[in-house]
Amino acid sequence: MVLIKEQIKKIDKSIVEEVVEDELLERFKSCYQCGTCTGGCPSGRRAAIRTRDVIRQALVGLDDDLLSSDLLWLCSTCYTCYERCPRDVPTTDIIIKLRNIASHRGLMKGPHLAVSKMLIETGHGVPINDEKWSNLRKSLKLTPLPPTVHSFPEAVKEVQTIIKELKFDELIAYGEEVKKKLAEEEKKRAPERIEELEAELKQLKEEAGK
Amino acid sequence: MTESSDITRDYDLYLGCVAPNRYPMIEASTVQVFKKLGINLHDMKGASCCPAPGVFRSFDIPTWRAIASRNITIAEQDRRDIAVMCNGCFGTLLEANHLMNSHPDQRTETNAILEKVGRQFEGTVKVRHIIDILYNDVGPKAISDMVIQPLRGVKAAVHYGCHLLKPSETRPWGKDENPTFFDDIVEASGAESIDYKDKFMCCGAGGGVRAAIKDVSMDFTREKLSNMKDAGVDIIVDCCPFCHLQFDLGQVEVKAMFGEEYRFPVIYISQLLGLAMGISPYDLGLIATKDKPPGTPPFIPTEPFVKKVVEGM
Amino acid sequence: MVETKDKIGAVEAPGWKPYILGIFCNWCSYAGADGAGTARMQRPAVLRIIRVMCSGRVEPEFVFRGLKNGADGVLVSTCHPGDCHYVTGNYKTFRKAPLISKFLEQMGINPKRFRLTNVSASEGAELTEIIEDFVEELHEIGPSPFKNKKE
Amino acid sequence: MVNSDEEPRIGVYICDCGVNIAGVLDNDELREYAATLPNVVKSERYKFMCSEIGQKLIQEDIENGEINRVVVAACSPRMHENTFRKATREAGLNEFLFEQANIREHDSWVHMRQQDDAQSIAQDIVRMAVAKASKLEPLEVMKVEVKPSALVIGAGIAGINVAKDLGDQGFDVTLVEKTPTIGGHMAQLDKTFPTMDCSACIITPEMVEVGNHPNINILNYAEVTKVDGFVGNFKVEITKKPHYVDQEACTGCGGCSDVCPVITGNEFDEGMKERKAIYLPFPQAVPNKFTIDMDHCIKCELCKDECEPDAINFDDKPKKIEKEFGTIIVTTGYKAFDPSDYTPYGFGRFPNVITGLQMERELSSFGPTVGKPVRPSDGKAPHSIAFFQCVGSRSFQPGMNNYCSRVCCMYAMKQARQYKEKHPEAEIYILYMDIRAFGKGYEEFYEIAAREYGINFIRGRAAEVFENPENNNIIIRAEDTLLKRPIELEVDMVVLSVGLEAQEDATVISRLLNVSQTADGFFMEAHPKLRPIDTLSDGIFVAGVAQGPKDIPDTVAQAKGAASGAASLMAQGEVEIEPYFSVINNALCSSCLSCVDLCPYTAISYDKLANLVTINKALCKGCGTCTAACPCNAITQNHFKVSQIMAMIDTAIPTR
Ligand SMILES: Cc1cc2nc3c(=O)[nH]c(=O)nc-3n(C[C@H](O)[C@H](O)[C@H](O)COP(=O)(O)OP(=O)(O)OC[C@H]3O[C@@H](n4cnc5c(N)ncnc54)[C@H](O)[C@@H]3O)c2cc1C
Ligand SMILES: Cc1cc2nc3c(=O)[nH]c(=O)nc-3n(C[C@H](O)[C@H](O)[C@H](O)COP(=O)(O)OP(=O)(O)OC[C@H]3O[C@@H](n4cnc5c(N)ncnc54)[C@H](O)[C@@H]3O)c2cc1C
Ligand code: SF4
Ligand code: SF4
Ligand code: SF4
Ligand code: SF4
Ligand code: SF4
Ligand code: SF4
Ligand code: SF4
Ligand code: SF4
Repeated sequence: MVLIKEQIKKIDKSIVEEVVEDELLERFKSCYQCGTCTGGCPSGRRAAIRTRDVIRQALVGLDDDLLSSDLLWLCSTCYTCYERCPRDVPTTDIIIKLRNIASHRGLMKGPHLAVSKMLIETGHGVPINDEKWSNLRKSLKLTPLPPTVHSFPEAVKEVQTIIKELKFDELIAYGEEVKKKLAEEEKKRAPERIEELEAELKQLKEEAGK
Repeated sequence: MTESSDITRDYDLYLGCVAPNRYPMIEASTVQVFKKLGINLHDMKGASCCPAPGVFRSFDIPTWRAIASRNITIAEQDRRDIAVMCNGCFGTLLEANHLMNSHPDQRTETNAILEKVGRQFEGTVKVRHIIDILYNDVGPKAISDMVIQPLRGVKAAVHYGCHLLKPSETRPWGKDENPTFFDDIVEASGAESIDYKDKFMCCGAGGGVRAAIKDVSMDFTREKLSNMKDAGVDIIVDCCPFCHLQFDLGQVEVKAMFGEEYRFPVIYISQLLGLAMGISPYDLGLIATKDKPPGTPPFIPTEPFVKKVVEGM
Repeated sequence: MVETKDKIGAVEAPGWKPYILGIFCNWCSYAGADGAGTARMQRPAVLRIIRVMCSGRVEPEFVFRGLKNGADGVLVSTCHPGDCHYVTGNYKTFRKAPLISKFLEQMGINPKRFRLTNVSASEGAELTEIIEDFVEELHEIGPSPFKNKKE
Repeated sequence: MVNSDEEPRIGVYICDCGVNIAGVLDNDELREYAATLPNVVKSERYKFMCSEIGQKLIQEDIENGEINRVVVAACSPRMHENTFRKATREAGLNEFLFEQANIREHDSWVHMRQQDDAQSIAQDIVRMAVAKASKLEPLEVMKVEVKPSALVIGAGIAGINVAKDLGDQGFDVTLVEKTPTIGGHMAQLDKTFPTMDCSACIITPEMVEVGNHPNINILNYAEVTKVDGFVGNFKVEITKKPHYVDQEACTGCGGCSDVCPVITGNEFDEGMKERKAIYLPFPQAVPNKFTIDMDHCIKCELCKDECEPDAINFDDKPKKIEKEFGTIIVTTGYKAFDPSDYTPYGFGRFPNVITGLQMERELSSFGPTVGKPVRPSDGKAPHSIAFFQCVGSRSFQPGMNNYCSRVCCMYAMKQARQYKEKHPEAEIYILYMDIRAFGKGYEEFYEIAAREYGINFIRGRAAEVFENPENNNIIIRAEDTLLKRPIELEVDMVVLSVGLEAQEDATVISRLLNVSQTADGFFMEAHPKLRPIDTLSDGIFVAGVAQGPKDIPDTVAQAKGAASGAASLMAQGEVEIEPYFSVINNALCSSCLSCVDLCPYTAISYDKLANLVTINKALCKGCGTCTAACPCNAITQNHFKVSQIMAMIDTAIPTR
C-alpha cells in the first residue's frame, strides 16, 4: 500500500534554475498549462508522455520522479508542440535540456549508452561494423568506405579529442556505472519488498479475522 | 534543362551515418541526380556523425555542438556550402550553425574546444537540405523539364519528416503547417502525391525513441502506414535516410510486433527523380544487383515499383 | 525591498558605470521611460533624462555641451517616424542627427557617444534594451575624455 | 504674485511615495543633499507629497514667503505636475515656478537592486531640477474657446451612446460611420450575456433615436480624412463615400434590390448569407437607405429602371464636408480575429468550422438561418458542437494577440446555452484554459451553463482538428489537462471563439488625430486608471473596444464617461492650454525665414511689407522646433528656454 503522505512533495525550484541557465529556455516559466503541446503530441497518443505535465513537473521541481522515468525518452523530438505553443515555450528544447540533466545524473537508457560508445569509438553513431555494409556500397559502385571518418583515422582522433575535452566519455562511463548500480539495487530490493508485502497481507488477514 | 546561372553549383555533400553506412543507394542516387542537374557534390573528407539532434544533443549539448561545429569547419575550409540528405543531419548542422552564429558566448565556448583539434568555426557557410536546393534553386519546373520517363499513375505518400520543417524559425520555408513544396518536387516526376491523414506526423524514429523504446516508435510507423493504406498509395517517398530506414525496415518490424503487413516500396526522393530522369534503376539501387549482400536493405523490394513505372509507359 | 546590489543582465560595469544624459520628447519617449518605470523594468543605473516637449527642440549644442561636461553618452529619443505628437518634429531631429555625428567626429569625439533612438510610449522594454546596448557600446569606447575635467 | 526679479528661494520636497521611492532611496540623505544646492532654502521629506498634507507643506512655505520656487522630487510630472501646479497657484505663486524631479519612474522603480547608484542618480535628478527651477519664469496660462460641437467617429453601441448623451445635453453632434449603417457589432448579435436580452431589441430603438435626434447629424458611409487645429477648435474634413443612390430620394422600398442580378456575400451576416450589389446591410439599418457596392455592380441599370423616385445616380461622387468641432470622441470599435491563417484549426478548409460571430448570425432570428443554427456542409442542425476558446487571443503565435479578449468566454457560454435551449438533446463542449467570467452576474451565468444546461467544460486548448471525410464531422485532438489524458473528440461542428482586435485602419486614425496606440494596436488612454477615457491629446476621448477589448456594459459605461468628459469641456466654453509657445525677438531676427517652413502648424508668418516674422500664439503648439533651428537665437520657447535647458545640462554631471 502506498500512503498518500509519501506522495506529498515539496516544491523545489532548483531544476527550474538549471533549465533556464540557458537563457533561450527562460520562456518556459510562462507556460499556462493549456495542453496544446500534449494534444498534438504523436507520442502522447500512444504512450505515457504528457508534454504539458513534463513542463509542469519541471516547473515545480518534482525532478526525481521525472528524471528517472521513461517519460523524457518518449519524445521523438518532432517539434509539433514547439511550433504550436501559444506561450512560445520551447517545449522540445526543454525536454532535451531535461534529458541533459538526467544524463548528467547517470540516468541514460542502455541503448543510448551503446550508441554513444559507437560514436566515441568510430566517430559514427551508426558505423560500418560488418563487411556486408561495405559490400552493399560496392554493389552500388561506391567506395567500400565512405569519405567520412571511416576513411580518415586522424579525423576519428579529432572527434575523440573533442569528446575527451568535454568529458563526454566520462559521462557515458558514469552512466553505465549508474545503470549497473540501479539494476543491482533493484535486484536487492525486490525480495525485501516481497517480504514487506507478505507481512502486510498477513496483518490484513489477521485484522479481517477479528 | 533551363539553366539558371545564379545558383550555387558546388556543395560539400554531408553524408551522415545512415545514408553511407546502411542505405548507400541514397548516397549513390543523390550524387547522380545532382550531377544531371549540373550541381557538383564534393566529398566532405573526415566528416563524422552530425551528431544526431534527438540523441546526442539530448545527452550533452556542448558535445553535440562541438562535434557539429567541427563538421561545419570542414566545409568552411573547402569554402563550400553544405548539402545535406538527411533531416536529422539538417537539424543538427543548421541549428548548430545558427547557434554558433547568433550566440557569441556559445561560439567562444565551442571554439575553445575546436582549438584543441586545430579548428575554428568562422560562420562562413550555409547548411542546405537537398530539398531546399531542389525546390528553391532548381525548381519543380526545371526538374519536370528533365523528366524523360514520367512516373504517371504512381500514387505517392509523401513523408516530409519533422526536422525538415521544424523548428520553423530557422527553416527556409517559414511557419506553415501544410506546406506543399516537397509534393511539388515529387509531382514534378509525374507521380501523384496523395493526401493522407496525419501526413505531417513524425515517423517515430527520432529523439532516440527507436533505439530505446522500440514498441512506441514502431506504433508511430504503424499508424502512418495504416493511414497511407487508407488513402490507397503505392509507394512512400521521403527525404531522410532515418525515416527511410524506419519505413523500410519498419514494415518488417511492424509485422513482427503487431502482425500487420504492409508492402510499400520506400523511395528516397533522388531515387524517384533519378528514375524519372532516366537513370538506370540499378544505379539508383531500385533493382538489386546480384552483388547485393543478403541481409541488407531494401527490406521491402522496390522492384515492383520500377516494374509498374516501366509497364505504365 | 531587495537589499543586495545585483548584477543587471550582461551589463555589469567593470570598474565604471557610464554616465548617460537623455533628452526625451514628452509624448513618446518620456512616456515610454515612465512606462518602463511603471512596469519595473530594471536597467543599468546610468540614465538621467531631460524632458522637452518635442525632440524638434533639441539643439546640437545640447549634445555638445552634455559631452563636453563629461557625459559618456548622450541619448536623444523621439517618437517613431510618423508618430510625432507635433506631426514632423522628429523628422527634423532625424535630419540633424548626422550633422551632429559629423561634427563630433571633426571635434575628435567618438560619434558613437551620441545616439538617436525612437521609443514609443508603450516601449519601456525597448528603452531598457537600448540602454543596455548603449552601455555595452560605451564600455567598448571607454570613459569620456572630458570626465572630471570640468571644474 | 512673486516678482521674477527676486533671488530664487527654492523649496525642495522629497516624496517617499510609501515605499515606492523610500524603499530604494535614502530620502533623508537626499533631503540633506538638496539643502546644499544653490538657492535652496528649504528641503523637506514627506510620505505622500500628492496628499493634502503634502501639498499643504508646500503651500505654507509659499504663503510664509519662505520660498518662491518649488521643486518636488517624486513621481513623473506626467502623473502629478498638474496637482502640484494647482497647489502652487492656490498658494499664490505662479504655477510655472514649479518643477518636478522624477525619481520614481526614472529611478527608484528601475534601479531597485542598485541602491547606491540609484541614490546618486536621484541626486543628479534633483540637482538638475533645482538648476532649472532657478531659471524658471512666471507664465500666464492661455485660454481658448471650446466650440459646443462634438465629432463622434464610429457608430457602434459606444458611438451611439456618446452621441445620444451629448445630443441630449444640447451639443451639436456629428456621428461619422464608415459603413452604410450605424449599429456596429452589437447589431449583429442575437442575445447578450449575462441577461440574455435581445440585442436588437436594445440597440435598434437606440439607433432610431439617434437617427431622429435633432442635435445629431449622422454621416454614414463616411470617413474622417483630415484633422487640423487643437482642443476646442478642431477643423475636420469628412469624406462621404458615394452611395450611387440619392439618400434623400430613396424610400427604402427595396424594389431595386429585388431586380439586381448580382449576388455576393453579406458582410453583416459574416458571409453566411447573400446580398445584392444594391443593398441594405440588414432590414433595421439606420439610415434605411440603399447603397450600391460598386466593387460588384455590373452597371446593368436594372435597378435604375425599377426605382420609382429615380434615386439611382451612377455619377455619384465622394463629397468632402468640412466642419469645426470642440471635441472629438473615437469609438471605432474592433475587428473580430480572422482565423484563416491558423491552419491547425482548419477554418476555411473545413466547412463545419465557423467563427463565433458567424454563430451569432446563425442564432439571430433575422440571420441567415433564421435563428436555427445548421452546419454549413449539409444544412442540418448539429447534434454536437465544440467551442474553442482563446482563438487569436492569449497567444504569442505570429499574427495572434497576447491579451485576453474578455468577451469570448462569455459569448461561447451564451451561444452554447442558446443552442441548448433550442436543442436540449445536443452535446456541447467548451475547450478552455481559464473561464474568465468576472462581470456582475457572469460567474452565476457560468455556473448555470454547467449545472442547468449540462454544457461540458473541458480544460485544455484544442491542438488540431481533422475532418472525417465521410460525414464532414470534425475530429478534435486536445488534452484534457485535468485528467492528464489526450482526447479525440468527434463533433458535428466547431465554433472558434475568436477574439477582438484593433481595427485595421486604427493606425490611420491614430495619425490623423495624433492619438497613440498601445502595443496591441488599441488606442492609448491618458492614464490606465485615472484617465481611462482621455487621450494624451487634449479634447480627444476614446470609448468602447477602440480603447481595448470589453463587453457591452463596460463599453456603454465608458461611452457615458467619454460623453461626460467632452461635455464638461464644452460646457465650460473655454479651456486652458499650457503657454509653452515660442516667441520671436524681432531685434535679433534676420528674417532668414528658416523657421517658417519648419513649423508643422504654419504658426509662423512673414509680413513682407513690415519685414516681420511673427508666431501666432493660438496656432503654436509649443514643440520648439523653430527655437532649435533659428540661427540667430531669436526665438525662445516658454518654459524650455536655452538658459533653462542649459542649466540642467550644466549641472547634470556631478563635480565630485
Ligand atoms: C461573437 C461575439 C459575441 C458577443 N456577444 C456579446 C454579448 O452577448 N454581450 C456583450 O456585452 N458583449 C458581447 N460582445 C462584445 C460586443 O460586441 C462589444 O462589446 C461591443 O460591440 C463594442 O461596441 P463598440 O461600439 O465599442 O464597437 P463596434 O461595435 O465595433 O462599433 C464600432 C463602429 O465604428 C465603425 N468604424 C470603425 N472604424 C471607423 C472609422 N475609421 N471611421 C468611421 N467609423 C468607423 C464601425 O463600422 C462600427 O460601426 C460580443 C462580441 C463578439 C465578437
Ligand atoms: C486587496 C485589494 C487590492 C486591490 N488592488 C487593486 C489594484 O491593484 N488595481 C485596481 O485597479 N484595483 C484594485 N482593487 C480594487 C479597488 O480597490 C476598487 O476597484 C476601488 O477601490 C473602488 O473604488 P470605489 O470608489 O468604488 O469604492 P471604495 O474605495 O470602497 O470607496 C467607497 C467610499 O464610500 C464610503 N461610504 C460607504 N458607504 C457610505 C455611506 N453610506 N455614506 C457615505 N459614505 C460611504 C466609504 O467609506 C469609502 O470611502 C483592490 C481591491 C482589494 C480588496
Ligand atoms: S503548449 Fe505551451 S503553454 Fe501550453 S501547456 Fe504546453 S508548454 Fe505550456
Ligand atoms: S516534440 Fe516530443 S513532446 Fe513535442 S509533440 Fe513531438 S514527440 Fe511530443
Ligand atoms: S506625489 Fe507621486 S511619488 Fe509622491 S506619493 Fe504621490 S504618486 Fe507617489
Ligand atoms: S433606391 Fe429606389 S428602389 Fe431602391 S430602395 Fe431606394 S427608392 Fe426603393
Ligand atoms: S446596376 Fe448594379 S446595382 Fe443596379 S441592378 Fe445592375 S448590378 Fe445591381
Ligand atoms: S475571454 Fe476567455 S476565450 Fe476570450 S481570450 Fe479571454 S480567456 Fe480566452
Ligand atoms: S529662423 Fe530665426 S532669424 Fe530666421 S526668420 Fe525665424 S526667427 Fe527670424
Ligand atoms: S514652437 Fe515653433 S515650430 Fe513649434 S508649433 Fe510653435 S511656432 Fe511652430
